Amino acid sequence: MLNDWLFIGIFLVLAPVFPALALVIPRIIAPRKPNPLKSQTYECGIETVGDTSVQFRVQYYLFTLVFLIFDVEIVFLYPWAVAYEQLDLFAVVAGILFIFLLVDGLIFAWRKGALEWE
Amino acid sequence: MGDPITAISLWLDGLLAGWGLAPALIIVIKALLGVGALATAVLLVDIFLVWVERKVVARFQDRLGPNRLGPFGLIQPFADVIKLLIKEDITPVGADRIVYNLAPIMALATVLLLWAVIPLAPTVVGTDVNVGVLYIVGVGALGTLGIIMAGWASNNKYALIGAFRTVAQMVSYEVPMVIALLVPVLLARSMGINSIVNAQDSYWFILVAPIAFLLTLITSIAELGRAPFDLVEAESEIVAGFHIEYTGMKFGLFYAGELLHALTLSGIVASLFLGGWRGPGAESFPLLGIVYFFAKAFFLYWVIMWVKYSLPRIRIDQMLNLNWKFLTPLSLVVLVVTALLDKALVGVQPWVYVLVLLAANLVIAWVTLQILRSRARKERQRVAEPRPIARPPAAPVSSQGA
Amino acid sequence: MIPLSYFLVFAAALFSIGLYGVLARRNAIAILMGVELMLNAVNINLVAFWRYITPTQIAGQAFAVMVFAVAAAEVAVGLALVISIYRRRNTVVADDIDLLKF
Amino acid sequence: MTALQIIFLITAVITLGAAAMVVITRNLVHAALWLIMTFFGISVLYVLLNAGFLAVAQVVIYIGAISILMIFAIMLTRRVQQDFGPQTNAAWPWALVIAAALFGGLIWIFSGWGNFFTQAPVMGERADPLRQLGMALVSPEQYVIPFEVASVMLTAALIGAIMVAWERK
Repeated sequence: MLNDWLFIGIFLVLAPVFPALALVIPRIIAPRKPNPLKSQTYECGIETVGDTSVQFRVQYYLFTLVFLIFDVEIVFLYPWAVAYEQLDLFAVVAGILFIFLLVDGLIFAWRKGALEWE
Repeated sequence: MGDPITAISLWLDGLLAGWGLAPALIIVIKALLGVGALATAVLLVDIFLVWVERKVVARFQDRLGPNRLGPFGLIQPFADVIKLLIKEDITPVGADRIVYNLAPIMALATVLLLWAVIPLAPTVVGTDVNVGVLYIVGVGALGTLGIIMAGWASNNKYALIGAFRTVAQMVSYEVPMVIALLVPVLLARSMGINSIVNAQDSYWFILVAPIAFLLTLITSIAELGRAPFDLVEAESEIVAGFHIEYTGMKFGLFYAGELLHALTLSGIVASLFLGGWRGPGAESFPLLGIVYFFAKAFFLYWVIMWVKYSLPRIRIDQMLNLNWKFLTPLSLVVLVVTALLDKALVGVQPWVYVLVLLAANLVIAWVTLQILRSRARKERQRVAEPRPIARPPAAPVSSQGA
Repeated sequence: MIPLSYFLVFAAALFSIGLYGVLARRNAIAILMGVELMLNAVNINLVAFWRYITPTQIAGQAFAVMVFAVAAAEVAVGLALVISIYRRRNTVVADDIDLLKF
Repeated sequence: MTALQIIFLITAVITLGAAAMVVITRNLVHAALWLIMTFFGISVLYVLLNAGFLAVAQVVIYIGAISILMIFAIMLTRRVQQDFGPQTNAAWPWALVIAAALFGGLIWIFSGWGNFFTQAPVMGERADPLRQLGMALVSPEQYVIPFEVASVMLTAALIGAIMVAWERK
């Protein structure tokens, strides 16, 4: 069981090495002549005005919120699907009921208009 | 002599044991070598993908594409890489240096990590960890994180807006994707990718779950942020999105990550629905499995490019409507129908099972198309109504922008 | 092999750090982060007890799953409250949010 | 010291360090990134505990959803982002004392317990915690009620959060 994860663990350690190498090489061979004008924030050629952290719409939060709830519920269904062979009718219905409760939330968000982008 | 990979593995076992190393250490060394070989091979394929991308887009646009450097321009991507390596890399003023440099590394590393669970051939499996499908979703979530880090650390309005749009799109489309991925898990009774491929020995899952296949493909394209879902890097609005401030190799890493991500997701979809490495003779000659796998993966990759260069970009409200009001309900319906039919059809002949599930999918598809048709009719009427051409703004614009 | 004590000490330390965050931070979002740390410490304990004491019953994992659900619900509602308060009172400092006092 | 112990100790030190940074650092976005690192370390610990499903669920739910929601909330309350002043309240020394006392007390209680240094029993080759979990969550003798209640609770949280966060103009 842990041997399965050993490969992923080594991958986890090695995977960032390749892109990091690709960032280190330009450090050595690429020219470096920074000046204040060059490192200005790019905005279609005009000078940038005001603060970077603009005010975002609350809609971004709402969509992520609906996503969070759905994500959590669906992740719980994965063990149910894996054990599907051994489940009796009651267990299957319990899973379907779980999905219907999920649909409830979706219908509410839809009716309420929280899924509209204005 | 059908299986050189196992032969090499056994030979390494013998060699290392001959040096007097402990068995646990041998496993670690073999895993290290495997990871190194796999990652190098994948990155070479990635460089090759640059050439494929440029060549295919040229053909779609009736051009020739790169054709000067080497046969068919095959050396061109290496020239590209060298050019990126010797470009000056500029850090914008006010950037958060550590996070700014970490973001492109994460963008490519997370895509590489996905290859740990993709089976290339019966014997060339990185690891068949028993939660493979969720592992893919989780690593994808780490990729989302890289984008938000890039957008925030650049200290640029457009980058931040682009990152927000990207993340909103990626997390939204993750919902139907996770539900659609549940269907092959349900059919195979396992989350391990190789177990799912093994479960497709008598029929590919695209036969019993064609709608889930299409849903996975569409949501994969959205996860990639490719056209028609490329509003996250709409040049006319926010220039390039989250990687606007990245230059040289840092931009190159984002680019390479995006190309490789497309192939990786194609490979995953091929494994889950098209039988992965399965094909005539793949069991006895594992190397054939690699050929079949990449043939299927590149076919799907080509489909993704076909879509990319054929469809116009959609608006953000259309993108979100498509996801929450069409793909998510459809995927839930497909999941419930598949689950119920699977339980009802216990003990029948495989061909009955396939036919019933295929018929059920066709019925769902037909009903969906009818609903879509009536919606489209209404939409055409709505758009055709006369509207005022231009109005002066009635009230001062509210402060809620972006 | 790792004895159970490692996990318990780790979880206790994580819980204490989370508690410090909850008690000491001013920002309501940072306080929620502290709560997340505490919930994670609890989860580690649940899974460790499952693995070391009752590996044949699945209770520990099942309750860890429930804690995931609780954490998700807590974050969703908590952050919604923070955003709502921010829009009305322009602050997310917990000490300033004392509406219930009067 | 076995290899597993070394892996555990490295992970634990990194995770606790990241957790400490979460409560210390002044920049809230950095705090969120440290929090993500903590979650990741905990997911590695789940792997060491043979709970692979919880490890990936941790990454999907905590890193993929909860952290992103937090980062969005931080960016939505933008005036807070520029607040780089002291991020602790006046009573922080007391908080430190209470946290340290709690840690000491917990260790003291644990150390008196007979099973404190127990080793993990061997998991059989045929043991399949994932399938067992899937059956337990929907079986009437076990956890079907908590499972459905969790679903109801999440739906309620969704409805409540939308009502609170969203106001039509």
